[in-house]
Amino acid sequence: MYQRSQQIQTLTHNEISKGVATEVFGGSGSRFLLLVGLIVVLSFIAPNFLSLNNFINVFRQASLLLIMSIGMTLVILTGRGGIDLSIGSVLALSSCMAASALKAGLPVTVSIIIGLSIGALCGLVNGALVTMVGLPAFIATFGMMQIARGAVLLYMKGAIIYGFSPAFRFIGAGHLFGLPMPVIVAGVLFAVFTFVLYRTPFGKEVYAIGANRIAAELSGVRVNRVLLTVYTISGAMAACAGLVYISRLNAAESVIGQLFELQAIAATVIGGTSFRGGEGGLIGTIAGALIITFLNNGMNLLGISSLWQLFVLGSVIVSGVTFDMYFWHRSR
Amino acid sequence: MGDGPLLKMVGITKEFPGVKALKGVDFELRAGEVHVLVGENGAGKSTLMKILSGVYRPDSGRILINGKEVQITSPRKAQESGIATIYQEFNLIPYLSIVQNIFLGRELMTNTAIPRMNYREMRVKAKELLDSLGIQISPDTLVKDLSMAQRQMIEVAKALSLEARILIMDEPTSALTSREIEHLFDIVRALKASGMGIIYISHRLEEIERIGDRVTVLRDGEVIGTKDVSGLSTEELITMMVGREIGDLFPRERVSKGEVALKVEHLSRRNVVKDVSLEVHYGEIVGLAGLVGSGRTELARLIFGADRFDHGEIVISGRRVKGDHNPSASVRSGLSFLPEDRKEQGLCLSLSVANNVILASLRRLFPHRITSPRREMNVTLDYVRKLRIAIPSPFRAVKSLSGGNQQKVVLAKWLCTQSKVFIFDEPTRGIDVAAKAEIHGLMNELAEQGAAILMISSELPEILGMSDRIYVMHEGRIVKEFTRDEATQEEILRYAMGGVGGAA
Amino acid sequence: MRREPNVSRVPVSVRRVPGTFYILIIMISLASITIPGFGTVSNLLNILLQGSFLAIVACGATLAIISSGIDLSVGTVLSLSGVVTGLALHAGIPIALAILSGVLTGLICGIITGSLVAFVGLEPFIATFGMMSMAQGLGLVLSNGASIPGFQESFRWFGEGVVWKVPVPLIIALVIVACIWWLLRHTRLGLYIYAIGGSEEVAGWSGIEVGRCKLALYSISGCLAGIAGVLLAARMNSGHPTVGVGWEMDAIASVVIGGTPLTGGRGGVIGTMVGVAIVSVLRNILNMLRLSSPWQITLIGAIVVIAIGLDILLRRWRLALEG
Amino acid sequence: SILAGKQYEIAFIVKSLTNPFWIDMKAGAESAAKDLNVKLQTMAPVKADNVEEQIRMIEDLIQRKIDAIVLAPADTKGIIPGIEKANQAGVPVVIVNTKAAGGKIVSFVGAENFDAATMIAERVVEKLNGKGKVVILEGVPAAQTAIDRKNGFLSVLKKYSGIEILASQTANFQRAEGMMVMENLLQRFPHIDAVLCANDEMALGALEAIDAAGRLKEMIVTGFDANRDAVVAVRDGRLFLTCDQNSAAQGSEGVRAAVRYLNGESVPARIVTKVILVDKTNVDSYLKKYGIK
Ligand SMILES: Nc1ncnc2c1ncn2[C@@H]1O[C@H](COP(=O)(O)OP(=O)(O)OP(=O)(O)O)[C@@H](O)[C@H]1O
Ligand SMILES: Nc1ncnc2c1ncn2[C@@H]1O[C@H](COP(=O)(O)OP(=O)(O)OP(=O)(O)O)[C@@H](O)[C@H]1O
Ligand SMILES: [Mg+2]
Ligand SMILES: [Mg+2]
Repeated sequence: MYQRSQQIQTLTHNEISKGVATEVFGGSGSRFLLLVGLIVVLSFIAPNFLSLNNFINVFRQASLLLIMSIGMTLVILTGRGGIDLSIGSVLALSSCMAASALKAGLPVTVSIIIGLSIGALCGLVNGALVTMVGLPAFIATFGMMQIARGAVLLYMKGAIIYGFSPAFRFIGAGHLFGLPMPVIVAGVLFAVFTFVLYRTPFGKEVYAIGANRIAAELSGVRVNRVLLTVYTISGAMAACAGLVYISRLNAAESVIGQLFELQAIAATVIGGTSFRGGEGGLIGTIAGALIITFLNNGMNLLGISSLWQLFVLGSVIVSGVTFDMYFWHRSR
Repeated sequence: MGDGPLLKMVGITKEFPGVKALKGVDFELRAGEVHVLVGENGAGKSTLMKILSGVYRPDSGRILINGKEVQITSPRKAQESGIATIYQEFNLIPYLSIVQNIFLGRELMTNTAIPRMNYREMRVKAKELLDSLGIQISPDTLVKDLSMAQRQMIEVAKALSLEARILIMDEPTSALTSREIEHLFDIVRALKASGMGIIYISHRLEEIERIGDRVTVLRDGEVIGTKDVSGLSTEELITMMVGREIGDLFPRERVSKGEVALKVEHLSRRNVVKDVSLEVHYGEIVGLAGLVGSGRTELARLIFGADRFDHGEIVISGRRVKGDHNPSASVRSGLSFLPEDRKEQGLCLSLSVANNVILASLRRLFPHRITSPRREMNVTLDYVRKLRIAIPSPFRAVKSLSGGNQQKVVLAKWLCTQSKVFIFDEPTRGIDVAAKAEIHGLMNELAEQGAAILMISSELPEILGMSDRIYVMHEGRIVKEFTRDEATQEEILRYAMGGVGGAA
Repeated sequence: MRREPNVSRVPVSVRRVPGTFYILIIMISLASITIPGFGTVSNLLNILLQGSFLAIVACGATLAIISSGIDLSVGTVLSLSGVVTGLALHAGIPIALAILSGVLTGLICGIITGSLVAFVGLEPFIATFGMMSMAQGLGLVLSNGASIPGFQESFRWFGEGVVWKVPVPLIIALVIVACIWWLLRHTRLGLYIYAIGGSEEVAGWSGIEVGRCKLALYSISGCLAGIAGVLLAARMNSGHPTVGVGWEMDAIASVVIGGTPLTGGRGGVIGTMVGVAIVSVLRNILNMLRLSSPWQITLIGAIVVIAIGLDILLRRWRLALEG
Repeated sequence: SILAGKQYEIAFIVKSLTNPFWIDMKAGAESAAKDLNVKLQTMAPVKADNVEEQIRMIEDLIQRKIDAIVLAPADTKGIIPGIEKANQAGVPVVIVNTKAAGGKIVSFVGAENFDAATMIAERVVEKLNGKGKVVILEGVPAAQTAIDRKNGFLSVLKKYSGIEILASQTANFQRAEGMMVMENLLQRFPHIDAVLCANDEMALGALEAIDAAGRLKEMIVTGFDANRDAVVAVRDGRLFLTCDQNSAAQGSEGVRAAVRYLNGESVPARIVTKVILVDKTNVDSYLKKYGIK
């Protein structure tokens, strides 16, 4: 037990690692237990659930959600109603533009860059509306959600771009070291942004802004710049998810990505990131995204009727998190 | 007054994860007395009081009021048991008006068929209350529009409106200047005479003998002793609190002053700051005195770039600041500003101590844009030791620290920037005597190393003890400049109250 | 950044008309000049009728948001209670009881989310997200995925009837809005909702029973969604399990457009009504212009952003002038 | 039109404008409108398949004093109050594609989704020789076409004892979801003989999943709507068949019916558009129609 008399003098390497680990895992570590619990239950009741193939399958399906949730987590971490409703539409817009660039015969890399830049640009506009105009994030990104969706509908006129070159298809449907590409893309992005969040000044500033925007500003943090960056990242992540998505689907259409924002928000929040800002983080988001995906997978495997699926999804999420709150957070 | 004690707390213990905040504390309060509770930062004073006011449940121990055991399970229960509390950290809701805040939880209702809130009556009562406290603000003002000191007075008003038998005051004067303190003390005396029992927590030891009847000293969650105030010397008290003697509280030494570090000319903003000119040299500590609302905080914010000014000019370290003056530019040009309101403006409460300490120095500490936990910890621990911040680990969230330790974290954040020019707004607010001496020592050191310091303080002894020069503000203007030797408490007050020259 | 001392008689939290009100006026005047048929009494009644349902639902959303929570379940709870009412009517239950069953369905959903938020301590987002899925799922299961059509005239009156030319849903909506306004302005619960939104901790310290207030407000929100669901079923002469899809977004958007920030603690129902009016008028105008849905989608986004952006910029400008 | 001395204004309300099926129908309607010199506006709910929004559109259009409405109801029964409103205002309504269960209408133009679905299912059963394991991908729950098509499938499949329905799950009419759900089902079932999808989009998504799992040879997949990509898939032998409801004809016939009515001519109460199953044998004409070589 700590006593005043034993003022801390130094920390050993171990103590630092432990401290960093608790900081990174934060309150969301227990959500992993929830995930594990879900997996255990499903492996008992769902046929063919417990197989390497199925797990790879689930990870592949979760990767899109994970990529989008990276951006969403950063945005929600900045607090004060920070939210990005536009990612579904931005995903559709940027991937359709990339697809039409591909169809127009542009090289794969150029098309990818086009897609990513459009996503980033949409994000930047969101950020500018939030910081410079001072719109609530909800309104700014709600507007972007509508505008980007409308734009892609008008641009595509309901048509579908179908059939991409093998080079482009590799991103979504290829394999590397026996792993599906989407999983690798999501893994790499995740690793990069976890590093950014926990080991760079930028990451610390994101947390500080979320925890107390005024204090952060008075500490010399360039709040607007950080927010701009965060929203831009969110847009770019949406575009990135979109590219993987259309590559996997081998088609691009204007309606993709509807309600993705809600899923990404759900993954983030179920992963323990709070709308209060400055609480939670990327690690929990993985758990959140996997929980949602495993649930859907399990319900398909169990052959639960379409009508019941939504009900099961909702009740499992609520009861799972309730359980978590009771047996984990309460006991502390 | 009454025979038995009004309140008895027996064997109270409370443990937070990793910290034993209270270890079997006994405490007693009589009707009609002011019982002062003192102790170092983190000794457990606020925790004890929060147990009494129902915010925390004790792990063990009993509470008796008038000899009857009571279970205080919620703040509501505490109110019903006749306990009113002025919390150390503010207990007001920014977007509600003063009236709404004062009566929150106990609104007066009309006796019409469909009862509704009787704002008319509440407003009248609130006005009376505010008048009796000498506060001239409309009761419909939103709390967010008040200054720290005004909020503190509203806290007092809120607690008084409860008409309780037991009043807890956790550092009620930490943001007040002498005039308000006088006023408050008058009220406390009146309450005391009416038979109320008052528990009074403060780090301003001179207040103890002026208002206290008995004093209990807490250290590391244990009661060191309870004494009558009369006949107790300050030295004795300090030894009880700290377990050792402390150095000079105001160790200011003269150093030769250098170039002009900060120069402000004809600075104005709206009606709050009017045509202010001042300068601070390297190696100099300049005090800024004034009454509540005299515009000192606003002036500091203008200089730092937190608010925009209408006219005038500011020169920091020889460079004139331009229109794009903002906090981040100020920080980068080596100006530090410690705000008076640590909770709202100073700290990221949910983040760790380490993250708060390094927040303003990220660019300096990690020029390659990659942080290193080891470096963070070393830097943080450096200041934790220097300022004697009582924490079990630098990973601990700041919100779990005691008020004084939180204040030290804010200080650490700014010391960590290694700036050359500092503006400290109430730097020792809520800090215990021992630590205060150390912080003063640190400020001295800074000045010796050539830093320029502009210090706003509502504690005149601090201003007098630490400053080389003193500016006095009244209603947004600087009305007087004193050198260290000219200044006396009376003179400063006279100018601060507008008694000379200014429009009184 | 801070503090213009504010001197006024009425508690400020509920008083202000949001700046978007003027935007609404501008929108309406422009439309009446340029679109034939827009400025007629019958069209205005038409808009008001269409907006009534959203208005009811948005009242609940306002309460949740002022308390710095959120209620995502209003849309699907609305669908669910429509389905329940439909089933009840088809089962031959008397109209009053059928209506009651629909409203009760909403109330129960609200009580469940409320308890999860208040006593389990779930984030409102998670609790109401879960309820959103559950209510949708339950609606689909109960209705077997198809709409439940054909009710008796006396029930349909609640959706279609008029009293002195005023549509019944509009009257009900006005009564509800007035009640919620009263609740926020004149009752303890209302004040406490603001207080909880301002600072939950402080509200607790002041002796407010935060949990009970939250339970109450989510119950009210659920109950209102139930009422809207019943009325909508009456209007459509069918209970439809997916009719409320996306209403939560419209409701939240109306609240935010009306000047209640998602961070809670201030704002009010009058503002929300301005938001509802903007959304409804905008839809009506776009339909009248017979724009195809992609254009509608785009313009809704653009106009909302421009309108609120303008409001903010104008306010900033005015502040600078006054200074 | 010319007779009446003024140009008719007609609104065409469909269920959504984000799907090739409706885009085709819109094109058909627009070409008819051009022939007849009618001012036509095509509209769709912002939230696809939302019947309540369709009702609001009708109300708003009545205020605008439109001449006639051609309408594809998102819900057979839910749309009735909207039609009744139009009836009261004296605005004639022509229904296309999906039936309306009430209200006075000029005519219904369309095929029967239910019947088309039975035709598909019959062909599948025939191909499987009455024996096999079948998966159904349903459309948006509670959408009328989704219900009709699913019931059509079931009405046939249930008749054969050799047919086992492994699963019937929704993929919301969307390609991506079709892929995702199919991926999961492929994990679950080691052998599947046929996948019946309630539209082409889901079928194409499912095909991607099946292809990726290397199980294309094992099963047949059917779609619905004969959109461009599906036709290509039929050509390539990936998709077993799809069906053409001739959506463009539904659109144009709908508009023609409305104009004839406005001109005071008589209009039959039921105009049936033919359903054609598209498979290897007749795919060429569709390839030509879409201009695919
Ligand atoms: N919510 C909490 N969680 C964890 N630890 C806490 C919490 N509240 C207080 N503590 C710890 O309990 C101890 C006593 O704190 P307390 O606030 O009572 O001190 P104090 O005597 O009021 O100090 P100060 O004079 O600085 O206000 C401190 O070590 C503090 O860190
Ligand atoms: N938060 C606020 N909102 C509105 N007005 C304020 C606020 N704070 C201060 N004021 C007003 O601005 C003027 C200057 O206040 P300022 O805070 O700068 O004074 P101060 O000398 O620092 O006093 P204090 O001891 O109250 O901090 C006063 O008229 C005061 O009433
Ligand atoms: Mg304390
Ligand atoms: Mg001040």
